[in-house]
Amino acid sequence: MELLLVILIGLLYAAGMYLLLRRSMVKLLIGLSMLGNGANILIFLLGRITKGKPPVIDEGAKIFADIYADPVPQALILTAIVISFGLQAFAIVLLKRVYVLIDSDDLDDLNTPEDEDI
Amino acid sequence: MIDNSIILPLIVNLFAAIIQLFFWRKTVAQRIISIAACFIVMLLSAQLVGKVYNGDILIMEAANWKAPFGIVFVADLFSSVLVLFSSLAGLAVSVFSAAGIGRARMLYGYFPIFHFLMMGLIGAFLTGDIFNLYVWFEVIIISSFVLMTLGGRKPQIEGAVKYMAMNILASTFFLTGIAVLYGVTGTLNMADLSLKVAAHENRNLINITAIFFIIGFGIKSAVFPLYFWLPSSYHTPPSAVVAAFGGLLTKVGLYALFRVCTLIFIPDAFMQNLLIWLAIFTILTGSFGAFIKRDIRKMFSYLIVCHIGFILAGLGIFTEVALVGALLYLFHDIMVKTNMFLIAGLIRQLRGTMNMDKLGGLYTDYPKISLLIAIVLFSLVGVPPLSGFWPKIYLFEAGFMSDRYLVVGAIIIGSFITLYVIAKMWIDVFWKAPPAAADGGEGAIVDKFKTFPLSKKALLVSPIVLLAAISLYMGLCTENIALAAKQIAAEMMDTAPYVEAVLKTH
Amino acid sequence: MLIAVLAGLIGAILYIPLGKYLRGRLSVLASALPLGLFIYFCSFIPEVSAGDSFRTHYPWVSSLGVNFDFYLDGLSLLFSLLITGVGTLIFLYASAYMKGNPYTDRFFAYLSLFMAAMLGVALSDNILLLFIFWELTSISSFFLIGFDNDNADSRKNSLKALAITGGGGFFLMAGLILMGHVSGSYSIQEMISSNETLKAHALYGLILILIFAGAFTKSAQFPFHFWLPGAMKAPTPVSAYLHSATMVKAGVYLLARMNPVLGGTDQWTIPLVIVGGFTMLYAAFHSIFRTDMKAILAYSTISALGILVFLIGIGTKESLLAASVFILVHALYKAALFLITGVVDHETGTRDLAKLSGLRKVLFPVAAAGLLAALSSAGLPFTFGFIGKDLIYEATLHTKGLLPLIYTTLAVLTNILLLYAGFLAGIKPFAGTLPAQFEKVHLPHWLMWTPPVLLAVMGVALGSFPALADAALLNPAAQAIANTPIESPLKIWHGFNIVLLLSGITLATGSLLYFFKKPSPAGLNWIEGFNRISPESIMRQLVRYFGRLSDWYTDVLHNGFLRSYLLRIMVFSILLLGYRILKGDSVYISLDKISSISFYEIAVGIILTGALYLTVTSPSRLTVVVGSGVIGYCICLIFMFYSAPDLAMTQFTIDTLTVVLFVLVLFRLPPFLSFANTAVKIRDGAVAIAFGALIALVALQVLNEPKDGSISKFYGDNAYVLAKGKNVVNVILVDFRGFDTMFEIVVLSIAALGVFSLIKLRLKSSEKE
Amino acid sequence: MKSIILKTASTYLLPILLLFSIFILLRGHYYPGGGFVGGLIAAIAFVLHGFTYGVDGTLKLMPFHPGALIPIGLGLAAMSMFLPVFFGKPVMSSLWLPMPIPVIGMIGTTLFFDIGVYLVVIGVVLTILFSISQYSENG
Repeated sequence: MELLLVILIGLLYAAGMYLLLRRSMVKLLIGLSMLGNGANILIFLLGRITKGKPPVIDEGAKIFADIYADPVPQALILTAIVISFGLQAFAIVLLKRVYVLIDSDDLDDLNTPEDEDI
Repeated sequence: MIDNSIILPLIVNLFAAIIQLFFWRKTVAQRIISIAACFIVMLLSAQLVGKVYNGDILIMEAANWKAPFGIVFVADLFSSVLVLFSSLAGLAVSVFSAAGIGRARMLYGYFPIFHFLMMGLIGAFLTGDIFNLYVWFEVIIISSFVLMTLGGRKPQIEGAVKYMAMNILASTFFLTGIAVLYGVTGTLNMADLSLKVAAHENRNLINITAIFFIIGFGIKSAVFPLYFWLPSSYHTPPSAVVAAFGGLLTKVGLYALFRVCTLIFIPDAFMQNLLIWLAIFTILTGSFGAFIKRDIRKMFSYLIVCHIGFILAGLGIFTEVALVGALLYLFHDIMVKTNMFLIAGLIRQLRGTMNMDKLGGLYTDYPKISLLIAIVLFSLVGVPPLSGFWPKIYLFEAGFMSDRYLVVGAIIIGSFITLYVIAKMWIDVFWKAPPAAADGGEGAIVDKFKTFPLSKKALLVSPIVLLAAISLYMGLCTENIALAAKQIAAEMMDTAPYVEAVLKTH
Repeated sequence: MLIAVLAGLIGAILYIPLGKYLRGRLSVLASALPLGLFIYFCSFIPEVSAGDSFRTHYPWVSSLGVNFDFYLDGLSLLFSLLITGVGTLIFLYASAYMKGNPYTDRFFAYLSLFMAAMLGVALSDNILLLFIFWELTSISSFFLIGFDNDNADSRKNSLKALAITGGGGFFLMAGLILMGHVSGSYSIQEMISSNETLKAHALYGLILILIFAGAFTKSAQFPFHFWLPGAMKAPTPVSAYLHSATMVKAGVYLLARMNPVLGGTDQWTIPLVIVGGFTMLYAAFHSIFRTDMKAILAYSTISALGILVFLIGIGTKESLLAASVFILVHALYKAALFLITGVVDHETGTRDLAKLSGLRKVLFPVAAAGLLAALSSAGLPFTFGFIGKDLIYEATLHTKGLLPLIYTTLAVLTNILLLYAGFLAGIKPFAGTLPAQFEKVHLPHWLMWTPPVLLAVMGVALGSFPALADAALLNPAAQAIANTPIESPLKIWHGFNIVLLLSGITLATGSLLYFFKKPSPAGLNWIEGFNRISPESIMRQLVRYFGRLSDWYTDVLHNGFLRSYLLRIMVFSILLLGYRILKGDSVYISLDKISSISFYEIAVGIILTGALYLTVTSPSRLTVVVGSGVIGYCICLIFMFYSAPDLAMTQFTIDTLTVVLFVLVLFRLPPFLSFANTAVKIRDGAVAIAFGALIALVALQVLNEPKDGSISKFYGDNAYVLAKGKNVVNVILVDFRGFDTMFEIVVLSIAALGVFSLIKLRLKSSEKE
Repeated sequence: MKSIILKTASTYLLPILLLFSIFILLRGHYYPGGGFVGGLIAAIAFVLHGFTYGVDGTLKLMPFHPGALIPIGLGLAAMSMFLPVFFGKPVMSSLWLPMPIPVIGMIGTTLFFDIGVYLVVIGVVLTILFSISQYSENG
């Protein structure tokens, strides 16, 4: 299964990078979120994966009796997901604003002429 | 040594921001709170520097969990001095903003977000945990996005999109690096990482991991060829905002680079060469760009890139002398770059434009302010004995000591171009008669400054005076700063005390 | 001595608040400062002439070895007296010359600053301290040349001067630091004792190049000489002071200072002799075609500087004595000539020699001073110039092999031309008939004409009684340059010898030239025809090319397109990562630690891949968004399979919200346009796949490593016992690593504020700040 | 779309989902859940309501703008982070009441922290979504 995840991570990164190189801002944003997803699964995978043993201590027990999934990567990913949601939300609204300003989401249209007094 | 008060500068900023959120539409209250908070933070960080000046390393274990299990905050001299310099810059920006930022922006949360930004910076300097550093970087990024877009003008949005895309990419690299690092070592505490990485057998994998961090932090510190976001965006938001950015944002990237490269991934020959070449190209790229730009802030942006190269060169040479030079330049740069953009803002307040072709005559109209600005400009150039001069001595010396003549050459070129463009700017902005006055009437420069009330004038000028005074102090009394830099450099070359203090292994 | 040096600096600062009281008549008081310093330095003459030297030490940046270490010997004393003595006269002169200028206070502030800096250069023993003052002279010169800041030429020339001298300064700085690095000390006196190590060092050549770069730019040697004629845009007292008597001699001073440290080798001698020799003839030749009095003086100054460099290059005792004498000679007559020019300019409003004549009738004392100064410059007997010239000829003659012939010819030719130039400036305006337009010209305020008269008279006095200065001042100076005792009294009369013959030839030829060649616009035009190939225009061309290069470079790199920036970042990281991975000794992929795979996992993988494909290729915005949503849900499933229920829940809700947000924003946007052509897509695809593959490779490498689980074990063991929670992930989030969470919600809050303001806030177009 | 069934459903759904979200919040320390997910669920409850009644209709339900929850939540979290300092402990140390409370279990500063997170998340999500949908509705 690790191999499948490795492939998926590679694909997510590749797709993210490819989307970043498009002219459309929508694709740019999706690309960034693909990269974020890729990084999250990478953390998940490299923290080593465990099937079916959530890091929740059993009723009545005080410590883990059995092998359990590493909780640290999960906490990290949770933080990373939330943070990237914040950024993503802001970026999406930025997209809205871009659209209002230039009537398209083509990033090339957004460029300001060099000599314009800003 | 445990000292829970090291986190106070951060807490004060956090609470200042939260309280300001409660005063959502009360701009006067926000201004007062902001200036007061910045002042308190400055005092607290000065006190912090005082505590660690004798070589102590103070730690605070968040939530009372020992390192490496909990998040630990570490105040060594490096981070404390940076906290102090950022809080000084923060104070200046805050005072300037009180008069220099339009009311509309204040009504939409300018000040709270500014304090979140300051908090992020201080947090990034103080944290001893690599993932926590990532969180701080995200705080910095999101608050800088918001500050950058606040107002929503088209150029702002354009700059923000580029800034956003590249900085999120940087965060992705950073996060990827953390993933690999955690996978390899199973820890996130930087002191612990220092030990585990040093002991790790698969050097190849460690080297690869280092690349992720170098690229991630390289983007943030605007290193060639990753610097593009900086000249794309720094000329767009209000000057007070860019002052905070220009002085601090790239510097926190550099801080992280220094921290990671001295604590975790000690540069090998390849990495040193890489950093040095990057530094050389960064210097050249910045110089070329600054040479041709006619908008003050665009020119300053490229100068930032150029001078980032100086600092990076010091890291690349990686001897104690070189690090001293790089650190001194870093400190100098924080003060002077912040001030430069404040000056740009002041010029806009005075004249309504930042295009050097349209400016002129400031020397005739405001001789004293002009001379004040001249001090700042020439300390940027590194005219001796102002603050930009001293670091170069160390850098040159270090370059010669390790036979890196190309770096010295690049620094000479960079300094020369800086001298040239700054002198040219001085001539065009201050000496030259304003062009509109010459051809009469049409597009004549409106001088709003004279009509401002005295308090507003004071708010606009005093931060520049403050920072200029600090620059002067750094130039004329370099001894104190240089001793601190030497101590920091020694701590960087020998990180054992840091590790011991954090992990309490002694 | 520290106070003496800093006095000017303090004076300059005091001008800022007090300057307004010193405008007008009272500005004459400003000259008290240089006068006091002059007297102070005079008090050192007895001891120094007895061979003593003075040292002081005040700590400053001790950690860098930069302290206020001053050292006063003959050479320093000579310069200090020049600086303060000429300074006094200039200050006096300027107080009258600048009368009526509203910015007199600034003028004197810059002038005091300059004086302090120049004294610092002359007195510093520490080379870095010397450099600090060196740069300050450049800066004060910049402000003084551009003093008349409304004039475009002033501005341009001040920039030119700063660029050349400042640029040279950076090289000098590198050279000095390199010297310090090689010799292990920044003290000149200590370096003298270790000069053999320096000269034998492999970096000696580099040191020389860097030091020469500094000295030649400052002292206006070919091909860097052109800033000096431009610097004549400064008010005349400034030209007299900075650009002839003192600042430009800083380069000469440096070479003289360094002579005992670095001198005596071929690498030292040959460049100096060649550059100095060429400069002196080249500039002298140029001077004779000018019609502007200041331009003549500027070129003859360059020539004189060339002579000095040349003499230091020769490096014999005689030549060094000649150099120290000539420094004084030149300062006296050249400052006088400049001041005279100032008077003429001030009173007649022109400096054009074609228009000026007969002014002796209205400006008699000035004319007399001009005559004396011109004669001194010509080197007539009983003027100081005579002694100076004799010494030069003696120095050139007493060299070895074929050199005397070449050197002497050069020197004679130069002197002939200089004589002519001196006559032009000192005699020509006053000779002949007085044109009607100048009849109303009258003598200026006495403060303006007495300084040149004084300087000119001093030239004659020293020429007649050289004993006044030789043992007291000039021998010690030469001794300091040569670092060996020199005691040779200056004589007016050497008897009939070849030197006298040469002097005669010089005088005769020069005078003939003066009578036959009149300054004319035609000559000026002719010489200006060569401007195309002059170093100045070559340099200007270079700057232009550099501008174009910068333009091109910046445009190519920073072309405004986000995707090309991103592409470069990616390519760079692929190259770096790829290099590191390939260079590494072991890239191995072992699959023995891989766990088994089940059907539903494969299914998720396939769905995810399909959604990815759709997202990447679809031309419709909505499909892309939905695709990304599906990807998010698939990831959510992966989290579910692998024991991360919290993650799954969060991913699910966040993914839903993101899609909702996207849809809210997108539903008014038109469908996609297909932007990129196939080649671009293939290129981007290749880059993206390469990147993805590298990441996958790295991930596989990491999976081979053993896992260190000590940290997570600690969490598992203590989550309930100490932190009282059973969901370890949540305990980590709110307790172990609660700080992350705290500031993660800060991030969210900021984002919300940002969204709010982005949507609600609208600025008027005038609101930029 | 705005059928009576949907309206009725979402009217009742809102309190139910809110209760559920509080449940998720409180159990977070023991089982999957927590302030973050709880906040998201609560926010989704309001969003669903907003879909049927329009954003303005939902806003009318609230005594103040949801954005005000942000500083309140942040303040709560920050206070619970900072409170231990008054007890001489490092920032963020958890303090616990000596006795467990029925249903909820142990009460400590971490719970307040989690509630802060919960409030911030509701505030943030609602601010973002409501601003943008108002903007879209009004052009």
